[in-house]
Formats: sequence, structure tokens, C-alpha cells
Amino acid sequence: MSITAEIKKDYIIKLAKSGKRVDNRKFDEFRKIKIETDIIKKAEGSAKVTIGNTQVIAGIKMDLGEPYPDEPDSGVMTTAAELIPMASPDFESGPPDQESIELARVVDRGIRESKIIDVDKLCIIPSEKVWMVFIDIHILDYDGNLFDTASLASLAALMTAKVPIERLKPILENLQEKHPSIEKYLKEHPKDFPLPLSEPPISCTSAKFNGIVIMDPSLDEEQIAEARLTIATDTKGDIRAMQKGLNGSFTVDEINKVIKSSFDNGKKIREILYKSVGK
Amino acid sequence: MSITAEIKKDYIIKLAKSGKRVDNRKFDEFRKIKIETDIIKKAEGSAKVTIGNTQVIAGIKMDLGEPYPDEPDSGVMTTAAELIPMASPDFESGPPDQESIELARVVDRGIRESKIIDVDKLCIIPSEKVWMVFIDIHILDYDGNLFDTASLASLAALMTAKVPIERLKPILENLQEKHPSIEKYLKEHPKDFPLPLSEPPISCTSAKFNGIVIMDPSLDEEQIAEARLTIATDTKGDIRAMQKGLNGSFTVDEINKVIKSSFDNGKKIREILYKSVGK
Amino acid sequence: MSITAEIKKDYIIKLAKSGKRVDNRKFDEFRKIKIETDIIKKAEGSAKVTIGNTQVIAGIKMDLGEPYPDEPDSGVMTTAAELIPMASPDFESGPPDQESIELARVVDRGIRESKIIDVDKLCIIPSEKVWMVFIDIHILDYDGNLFDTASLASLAALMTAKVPIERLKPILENLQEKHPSIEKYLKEHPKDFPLPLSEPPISCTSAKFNGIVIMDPSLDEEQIAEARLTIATDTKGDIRAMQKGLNGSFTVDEINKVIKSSFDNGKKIREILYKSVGK
Amino acid sequence: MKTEIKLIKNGKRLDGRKNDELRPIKIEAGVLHRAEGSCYLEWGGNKVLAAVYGPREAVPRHTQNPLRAIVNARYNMAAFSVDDRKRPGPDRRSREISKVISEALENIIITEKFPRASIDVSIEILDAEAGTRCAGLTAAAEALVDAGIPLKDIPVACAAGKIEGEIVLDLGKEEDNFGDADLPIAIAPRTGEILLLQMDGHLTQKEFDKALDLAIKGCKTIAELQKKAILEKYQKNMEG
Amino acid sequence: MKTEIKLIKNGKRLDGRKNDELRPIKIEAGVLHRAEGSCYLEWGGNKVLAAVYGPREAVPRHTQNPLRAIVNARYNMAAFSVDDRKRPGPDRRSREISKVISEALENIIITEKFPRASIDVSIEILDAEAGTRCAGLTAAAEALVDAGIPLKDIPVACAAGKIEGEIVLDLGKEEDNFGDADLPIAIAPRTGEILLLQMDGHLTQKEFDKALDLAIKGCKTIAELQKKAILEKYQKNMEG
Amino acid sequence: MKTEIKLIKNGKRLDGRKNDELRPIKIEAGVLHRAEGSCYLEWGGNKVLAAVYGPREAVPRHTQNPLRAIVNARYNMAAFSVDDRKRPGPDRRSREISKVISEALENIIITEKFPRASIDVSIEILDAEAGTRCAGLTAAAEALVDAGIPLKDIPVACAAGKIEGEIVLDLGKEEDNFGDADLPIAIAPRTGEILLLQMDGHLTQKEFDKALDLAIKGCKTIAELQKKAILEKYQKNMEG
Repeated sequence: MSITAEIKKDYIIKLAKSGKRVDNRKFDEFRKIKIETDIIKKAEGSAKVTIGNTQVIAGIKMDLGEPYPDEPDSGVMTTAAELIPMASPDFESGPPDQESIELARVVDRGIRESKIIDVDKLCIIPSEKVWMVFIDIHILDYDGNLFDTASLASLAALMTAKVPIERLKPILENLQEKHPSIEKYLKEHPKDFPLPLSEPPISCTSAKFNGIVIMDPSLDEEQIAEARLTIATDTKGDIRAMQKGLNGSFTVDEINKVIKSSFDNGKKIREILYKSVGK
Repeated sequence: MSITAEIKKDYIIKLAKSGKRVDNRKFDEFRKIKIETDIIKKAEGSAKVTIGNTQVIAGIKMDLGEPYPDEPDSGVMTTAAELIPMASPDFESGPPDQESIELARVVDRGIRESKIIDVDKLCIIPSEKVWMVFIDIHILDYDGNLFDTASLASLAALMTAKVPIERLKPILENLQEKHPSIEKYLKEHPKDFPLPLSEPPISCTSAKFNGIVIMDPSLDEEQIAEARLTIATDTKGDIRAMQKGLNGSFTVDEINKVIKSSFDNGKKIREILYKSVGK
Repeated sequence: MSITAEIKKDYIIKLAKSGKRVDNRKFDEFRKIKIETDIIKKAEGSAKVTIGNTQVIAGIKMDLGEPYPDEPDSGVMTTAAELIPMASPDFESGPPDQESIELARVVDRGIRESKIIDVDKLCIIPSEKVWMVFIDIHILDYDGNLFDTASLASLAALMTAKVPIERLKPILENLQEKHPSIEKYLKEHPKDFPLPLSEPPISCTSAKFNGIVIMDPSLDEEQIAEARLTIATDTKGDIRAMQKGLNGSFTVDEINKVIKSSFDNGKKIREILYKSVGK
Repeated sequence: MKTEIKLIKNGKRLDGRKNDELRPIKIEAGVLHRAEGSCYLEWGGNKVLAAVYGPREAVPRHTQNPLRAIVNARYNMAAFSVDDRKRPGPDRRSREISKVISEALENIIITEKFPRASIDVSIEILDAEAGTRCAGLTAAAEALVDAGIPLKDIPVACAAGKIEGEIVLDLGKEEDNFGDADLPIAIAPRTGEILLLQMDGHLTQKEFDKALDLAIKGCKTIAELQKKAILEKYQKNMEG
Repeated sequence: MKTEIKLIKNGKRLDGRKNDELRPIKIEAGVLHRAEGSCYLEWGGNKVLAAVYGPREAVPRHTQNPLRAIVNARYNMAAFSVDDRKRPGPDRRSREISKVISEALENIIITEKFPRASIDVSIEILDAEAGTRCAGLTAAAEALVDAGIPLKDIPVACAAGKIEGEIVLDLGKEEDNFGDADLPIAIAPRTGEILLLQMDGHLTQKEFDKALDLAIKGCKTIAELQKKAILEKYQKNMEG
Repeated sequence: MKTEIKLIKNGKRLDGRKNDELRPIKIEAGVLHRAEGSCYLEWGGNKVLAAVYGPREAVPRHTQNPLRAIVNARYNMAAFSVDDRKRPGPDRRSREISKVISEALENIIITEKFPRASIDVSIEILDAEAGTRCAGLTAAAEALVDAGIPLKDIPVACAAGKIEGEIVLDLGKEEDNFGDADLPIAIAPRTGEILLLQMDGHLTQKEFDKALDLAIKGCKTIAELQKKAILEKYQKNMEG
């Protein structure tokens, strides 16, 4: 750690001891959240989310593909995240590293395990043709808390995405000869239609340093954090996913406090999300 | 730049100021060009081209494959170039670097965009089976001006290539049951036949250093060049492709002079090419 | 070579000059061989072999796949070896290096060229569906002579492997509609059945240092070896494969001696192998 | 294709276990010759081998930390350890697990003792049947002890989960595939601090409390097995 | 499958433009927090973001030039920026474009000021619709200005082309797909020198002269927009 | 699909050769301008080019041996050298061959003269028809001589094999595909020591003795051609 970083660390900890954060937030308070949707014309769905200075774009592309043999009636979803060099002086181009893999996998599980996308409604011909949903996350500006920003951007992009049946109609019609059932499918789906979704859990991330736990860490706070905890909660008040990170530890007590705070913030973020997607 | 390189540079520039080049060529003069064809038995077509000491082999392989969905009636062509360690102490083995990618892409575009190969005649069954044409460029000895040497070798190899229907007949016959139309195709094409080609544009490369523009740079000249310009011209006197390289610039005037000189040299090179392929 | 290594080398050579080895073995004597089979439940066949301290697991997995176009009636086998970092402080994770490629290829050729697996009996529908046999070799503890340990583990795993028709029955039944001949195949093969195998050659490796040739080199001996020779021999007294390694040389005389010694040891190892697989 | 499976029948789980019962676990320390520490662990149908090299100079150099050792755990599944053969080499899943295990181990290793060094932990899953990350971490911790690496505590991992609406310990294969939630954790048993925590599925807050509590209890049981195995190794060494 | 498309009807292009008319262009400088300079640019249906880091020590070391800075531009298309999803990561096309843009930018950066350094330029194509290399280079140049990198001039790019036998400025999507030639260039507007030049298609010498002239005019129009955007950024900073 | 092919008819092999007869071989040294040594070799239908660079500083540094030069031979098949196009770049087969050729060459190079250096040998198979590893090694040895690298001997390679129950020299294409055994070797002709030895197939001990003997004889014949080619190069240089 450089001497500048050391001084910054001391300052943040000193402030924290007196109950304060550098940007005057409360310990359990998020930075300002802004969501813009439908910003990429070529994408089936897209959203740009900023939390403080952190800026992420998520884009949804869809295509026709084959289902997995063990799920012949279900569409397929894939999540990829790129920590592109644009977003930080520390990100390098190249194949995804452990950080971006963890990010993509946590966002992916948040969507997959909570069954947000009703993949059963994305089947065109069982065992043969289903819709593929690609969620691509582009980190543009990195000032901490990528997990929540990326996850929120993915949700907003999914919630505004349309299944591009019009764009792919020529290809589907070509397949009709081989698969006559497509005619019926095309009749039932004459136009682009929204992705079939259920209510999404909202992910909130906390960080711990020097025995203090704060919500939505900024980059400066992340850099001194010993442990991180991401919790996704739903409208019913249930927990839908958790992921601890970094080499520090949490006590059971701390975890219970983080859960509570995640519910409170999750509720507020859900409102912002719903408003942004016109729901 | 090493001190030897510095002295060499001064010498080349000094000569150039008095209108001369190290090997006594005129500014707009190519080195000696030699073309040998049909040198690789296993290839469908092949040629070795030397320009001065630069030596390149291009080989054509063909295979059966599937067309692109948006071009279901067209054969597919692919160009790859390898700057193998054999050719220069500076080339390393490994995945293709920016230099070889640019080389392959410029040669590829020269052939693709000029529609030299009549890919529509390389369709066997629309949407199902077409001919794939692989152009592989092997740089053997590198003494400057790879673009023109590689492009010329590719053209000579294409112009002597035969579609290997005899070699692939067993596989085509196997497909007959599934695709009865192949029987007709085989009747119409009982023997290997030449690739359907149109008249190729000829690529000529110039380099600029110290305000002087010379044609067909040798390696020594390339190493001090600030800018490079490759221009492909056709028999009608039209321009068919251009690619500027390096971080130097050209004035509009210089570009016009290079165009003129590319026409003059292109004409001579075309004669050598046609003679070598017996046309 | 470090000074410790230098001293160790001098010691081994000094001992060898008086006809001895560090672990009191004779020049043509193997270390203790132990074979355990059926140790991995998820594998179709598996074996752990230890020769001295060297420890290797081989696992067989099988799946349905397509045959090679030029062998439409034959199953497909693939061998991969991983020199995982667990086995030695000198092994690194990452793509296979020259050492593990040579290891996998020598084991693979030993099985493939000797036609141990009767791949013709692994065809389900010609040109369409055949059995794929994957031999995966995991080096767990590296104390010299990987070739023989890996090859022996592969043989023991193959000899105890069962074709997993029960596990894959649902998939085969799914294919029945498209390929009615599968019904017959399933009737003829109601249960998992042993891989069709012929008698395997046994591989024995020798190493040469300072003019002395020893059998089954330990790691210390390998590290000072100038040349290595692996010879596979069969029950009839014939030679079935050879591979020389390292930059040293052998005389014709030495080779003949190694052949003889390989027969003698091969015989003993075959007995251990057969006993371990209950044959 | 989605099969309805009854995971609890007559108050018993598919393999006959009670809700708070672990699968059989067997731990053996010091099983490899070259590695500086090693452990073989069987946990239900899982078979896991862990090995430790280091502390040694971290390479490449730019990964060195001038103040402490870095900890590289590499979780790897053997190609033959699963039903459908896995392609050799790391995939996204194994790289994530490697990361969370590395972080958990780093917590309890006294890394300040070894500036610029790396401590490298290999975890090989030889046979896989639900819960390999917990099995891998537990074996890795044992291998660290066997290697004599100075530790603040011996970490240990275990999962709890939810099946058929009930909170149970240590999900088995079908329970993992068809259950409602899985909560793998690792703890430092002396302090009870939580080093690793992941959750997928759906738990009410009450269920979470119960599951966390159960998983911690599981960890503590396994911690005893870890200690016993180390003792056996020492005894064997002294006898041998 | 080859569609016959009429690209000019009643003297107007498909999107209603005249032959020498650019698509609408919007440039905004200083849009990112972390980057030392940045620019967001919309050009017709293209949306491009460019960011600059550096001058900073070039890594790995063997890439350093003891006499000047090296310039690494990285042109990258977002997976969702095109009709059929693009696999993430560089392909041959993006690597070629990265090379020609790097060379063009290197020409106007006073690299001698920063020996052993690298100046790294990220160009992200977020939405793509014909002419992304010109849009990317123009945005990258603006980001260099925003980063305060010393420049000899502000490079700017624009294409001309040929459709239906006529020379037109700034090809749109259908024009790019079904036109007869495309001539993207970049210039240093003060001297008019040409920094980037590529051509695919078929042009007579006369048509080439006309197209080059038109593309240069287009560049000069866009250069004014670049200057205006920088001014706006400064004003905003002074007001803010 | 397995074709029965009669490889010997009326005491003659498919291409008319006798059992102990080599295919036609043509060797030319010094055929490339940049390389420090080079060789073009035709052997039956094989066409091979070999080039040598070095001794030069080995990179990356950690590959350097402080006591001697390292030898890197890179055997590579051109994409167009085989019936079905080969994907460019090394595959497992070519990497194994690169290894055994490197080892054989290292034996006869006086590497102690060049600590920390590398001697890099490129072998390009331009046209392939059975026996490329022997052709490649033989050409590489010639290129080393042409480069003036100090050698203890000039290695040379040749194969013998078994077809239709008979031991024959230098298997041709069909013989390689349908024969019973192939035994490629390389020797140092002065001492007769064996530098490379591989065998696939099925040989009795007697057959092996005979095949080894025949292959050694083949090597010695080719060694004369190597020497002749070097002489021709020198003569040409002196005349030129």
C-alpha cells in the first residue's frame, strides 16, 4: 500500500470511528442511483445504471439456439462481464480474470437461481430450437460496488427487453419446412414481445473494515475493505442469494445486521428500478 | 534505433536526396519479380513469389462446408497469413500478431471486395453445401514489401488452383442419398475444374521517408519509413483498394502520385503474373 | 544445476560405478508396484497405480459421439494427461506443456497402435453414433518414471471399465425415433458390459547416465539422465512400441540390452496387472 | 424432463440420514510424498486430495507482496469425477471456487511471516457428489496443518440447505439438484467467525438463521475429525 | 438472397440526406470519472465512448521506447452493439482497426515528451451502424484533448463513398452494405495531411479525387464540432 | 472403409522401389536470405524448408542456461501441406516432434560454447508425404551446418518399417498408412550412436534388428547427400 493510500485509509477509518463517511453518507446509505433504459438500439434490451460515479451498461441480445440436452424445453441464458480498461487504470484487456468471472457468476446466479427469466416460455420446439438470452455487462466507470450496479443494470435491461421475433422471422420461416410447428409459433407470436419475467430480488452489497460495516462501498472504501457481503432479497422479505468475498470474516451478528439493511435498501432500489422501467 | 541502424538510415536518406536507392533502383521501380506456380502437390493451387529477396508461398486448399446463413448460395473464402520465425529474426511463433492480421486482412479484402473469386459458382446445394476456399500465406524470407508479395502469391495460386472434385467425390457420393441434387452436380462436374475467377487488381505498395516516396520498399527502407500506402488497380484504370499504414502522413498530392505509379507498375506486374500462370 | 543437485549426482554416479542404486535396487529392477482399481465411482473405469512413490490415477469416461469420417464404423479414443501442480513443485497449472503432451501421446500410441481397444465393437450406428472413450491421466505424486506408471494406470482402468449403456439409455431411447436400429442395439446390450479389449503390451522405461543404463528411474535418477528409452512388449515376445527421449544417445548394443530387460520386467508387471484386475 | 422427487420420506432423507446428520467423512493427512503437506478426504461420495507447496518465492515477481505471503488455492475437478466428462482445465465455476477458498484460507494463515512468498494449495476433486467446495476447503486446511504452515485456526466448511421445506445439514446429490436452497459456509472454529458464505435458493430469514446455525454445528463436528486425523498422522510418524 | 435496394430516390438518400450531408453528430467531452480524458459521441446510429489513461509507465517493460511514448488504442465492440451478438474480446477486424487508429493518433501526439510511457486509448462501440472506425477515432481524439495530452493537432475522421454511381458523404447502414465503395480517412485539420486512409470497392480516378475531397470537407465540419464540445466542457467546469 | 491394399507386388513396392531403396532425395543448402543457415530438401513427395537463427540471447530470460545454449526446434506443417487443410499453429503431434528433434539436435551442437544463448531452428513442412520428421531433422541438421554452428557431427534421419511381413527402407505414403510398423531413427553417422528412435506397430526382435540395421544404412547414404549439398553451396559461393 502506497503512502497516499495509507493516509487515505487512516482518514476513512478516523471518520468512520466518529460515525461518518467521506461523502457524508450514513453507514447503511446508498449513493445516488440513476437508471436509463433502452439506450442501445441494436440490443434487445439495455440499461445504463450509475451508482455514485460507478457506471455500468448491460445489454441483452437474443438469438435462436439449441437447448441443453437435460433441459430440452427451456431457453438458455448466459451472462458475461467485461472489466474493460476504460473503466479503471487497473483493468487490463485480455481474457476475463477472477474478478470479472466472480462478478459475472454472481450476477448470473442472482438471475438464474431466482428464476427471474421464465425460461420455459422461451422454448420454440422442444429439444430443437429455443431462445438464447445473452446478458452482457460492460463496466464503463469503476468507483466501487460493481456487484450491485451490474446486477441492477442487468435487471433493468431484462425488464425492458423484447424477444426479437420480427428480426428473426426470416430465419424461423426458413425452418418451417423442417419443423412445421413453427408456423403455429409464428402465428401465436406475431410481434416482438416482452421477456417473460418474475419479480426480481434486489442485490445489496456491504463492506467491512476495522470492525465497521458499511453499505454500498465506494472505491476508496472497497480498497481498505477486509470483507464483502452481497445479499439479494425479494418483495416477500426472503433471502434469495448471498456471496461473501475477500479474506476477512463476519460474525453471525454482523451478517444479521447486513441482512436487515439489505432489505431496507432493497426496497428503495426496487422502487427506483420499477419506476425506470415504467412498471 | 541502434547506432548501425542510424548510420544505415543516414546513408539511405543521403542517397535518396541525390535521387538514388541503395540497390540502384529508381524511386518508382520494383525489384525483380519471380513467380513459380504448382509447386505444392498437396495444395489445390500454389505459388512461390519472390520480390527481390522477399519470398512468399501461398497455397490454396478447398473443402466442403456450409455457407453463411446470409449468403446461402455462395462459397466461402478465408485468408490466413503466418509470419513464421523462419522468415526473420524478429518474427516469433505464437498466435498471429497485429502485423500478420493486417497483412491477411488486406490480402483478403483485396480478393474479397474485388470479387475475384466468383463465389456464386461455388455453391453445390443452396443453404447446405458449398466450396470453402482457404488461402494460406507462408512468409519464408522477409526483405520488405510483404503486402505485394503475399497478394501476388495469392493471386498466382488462385489462378492455377483446381476445384478438387475428384478427391472429394467419395464424400459427395455419400451425401447423395440425403441430397439427390448432388448426382446432377457430379455429372456436370466430372473432373477437377479451375476456380471461377475474374480479372484481379494488382497491389502496389509505396513507402515514404524524409519527404521522399519510393515504390516497393526493401526491408532497410521499410525500417525507416514513416508511412506506407498500398493501392490495388485494375485493367480499366480504376482503383480497387487502398490501405495506408504507419504513423506518418501523406499529402493529397503525394497520394495522387502514388496512384499513378501504382497503375504503371500494376500493368507490368500483371504481365508477369499472366505469363506465369500461362494466360 | 544447484550445488546440492551436483552432490546428489556425484553420489548416484559413484554408487552406480560399484553396481548399486540409492534405494538398493538392481540396475534392471523396478520399484514396488501397487495397483488399485475401481476407485472412482463416477468413472466408467479407474485405477490408481503407484511405482515407488510415484502415484497416478487414470479414469475412463465414455460418451456417445460421432465417428471420424474416414473411420465411420469405429469408436473414438482420446488420451489426455495433466501434470497438475499437486504432483511436483515444478509443475505449473496452465495448458499442457511439451512434457505432458509427450506423455499423453506416448500412452495414447501405446494403446491406439497396439489396437488394445477393439474400436470396431464400439460402433452403434455407422457414420452416426459411436462410443467415445476418454482416458484421463492425473499425476498425483511425481517421483520419476511417469511413462510406465501412467501407461499401467491406463491399462488397469481400461481393463476394469464398463460401457455405461444403463446411464445413457434415456438418451439412446430418445434417438430411437430418428435411428430405429438403436432398438436392436439396446436389446443386444441390455446392461453395462466390459470394454472389448485385447491383450495389452506392457511399457518399461530405462534411463542412461554416465554410460550406465538403469530400469525404472526414480526422480533423482531421471534428473541426471542423459537419455531415456521406453519399450512396450507383448506376451508373444514382440516389440510393440518404442520412444527415446532426452538429448543423449544410445548405442545399438545398449538398445538390445534394454529390449531384453523390458521383456523380463514386462512379464512380471503383466502378472501384477492381471492379478489386480482379477484376470 | 423435470422429475418430481420426494426428498424426505417417513422423516428420513433419501440416504436414510436424519436432518442434522452428516454424510460419512474420512480424513487422512500426509498421503503424498512430494507435497509439503497433503490430505485425502472422503465425504459421502466425494473423494478429494489436497496438497500444499510453500512458502516459496512467489512467481511471477509482480505478484509478490512485500509485506506478506499470497495464498493461491487451485480447485480442480478431474475429467472423470463427474457423470459427463469434464474438459480438463479451469472453467468459470472452478475459478470462482478457487477464489473464495483462497480468500478463506488467507484469513487464517499467518501470512505476515512470509513476505514475498506464495503458499500454493492444490485441491483435486477425484470423485464428485454434492458439496465439493466444502470438502475441498476442509481438505486444504488439513493439508496446510500437515505442511506445518503457521495458522491462527484450522478452517472447516460445511453446508446446510432446505429440502421439502425443511432445513437439513450437508445436502447429498439429489438434495443438491432438487432442493430449495444451499448454504455452504466455512468458519474458524475457535472464534466462530465466518470465512466463506454463499447462498443460492430461497430462504426466509428464520430459515436462514436455522440453516446457518446448523451449518456451524456441522463445521464443529468436522473440526474434530480434522484434529483426529492430524493426531493419527503424528502417531503413525512416531511409531513408523 | 442478394436484395436489390435503391439507395437514392428522387435525388435523396434513404435517410433523406443530400449527397454531401453528414448524419447528425453529437459530441460530449469529459463524461467519465476515472479516466483522465473521455468523450461520448453519437454519429447517426453509432454510440461511442472513448477514454484515455496516461502517459504512464509502459508495461510490460520490453514495450517501452526510451525516446518516446507508445500509443495503444484499443477499439472494441460491445457484444450487444450489433444485430447478431458479437463474442466478447478482440477479433481480427477490431485488431486491424486498433492498429490503424493507434498509428493515426501517434502521428499527432507529441510523444517525445514522454519517453518510456504509454498513452492508452479505449474506444468502446456501444451501438454500431456504419462508420464506427471514423466515429471511434474522432471520439478518441477528443478524449486525448480532454486528458490534456499535448497534441500537434486534433485528428478527425470521416468517410466518403459511392452509391448508385454517385459520390456521397458519410455512408449510412444500407449504403455501407449495398454501396460500391467506401473511403474512410482521418486528417490533421490544420495541415490537411492524411493520417488514415482505407478504400474498399471500385472507384475511377476521378471518383476517387471527388470522394477524397468530400471526405476532407466532412472532416473539417466535424473538427468544428470537436472544438465546440471541448469549449462546452471548459465552460461547464468553470460554471460548476 | 478399411481398404485392403497390396503393398508389394512381384517383389516390388508400389512406387517400384526395392526393399532397401530410398525415395529420391534432393538437398540444397543456403536457400534463404535472412536466415543464418538454411536448407531446402525434397524427399519423395515431401518438401521441407529449414532455417537457423542464432546463437543469440535466449528470451524470455528465465529460459537461459548459464552453462550452455538451448536448442529450440519448431516443426510446423503448412496449412496446405496435407490433403485436408491443417489449421495453422502447433498441435500435439507437431509439439511432440519439435521436442524429439530439439533433443536430437542438442546432442550434436557444441552448446557449451554459447552460454545463455538460444539456437532456433525452424522446420516448415511445405508438402507432406510420409516421413516428414526424418526429412525435417535431416534438413535442420544441414541448416545448422550452413549457419556455421559448431557441431560434433551432422545428424541424419531415416526410417525403416514393415509391410506385408517384409522389412523395408523409408516407408512411402501407402506403406505408412497400411504397413505394420514404422521405425524412424536419427543417428550421429561418425559414431553410429542413435539420437532419435521411435517405433509404432509390431516387430519381432529379429525384425527389429533387421529394421534398425536397414535404417542406419539409409541414414549413412543420406549423410553423403548432406555433405555433397554443403560442398555445392561452398563451391557456388566461391564461384559466385
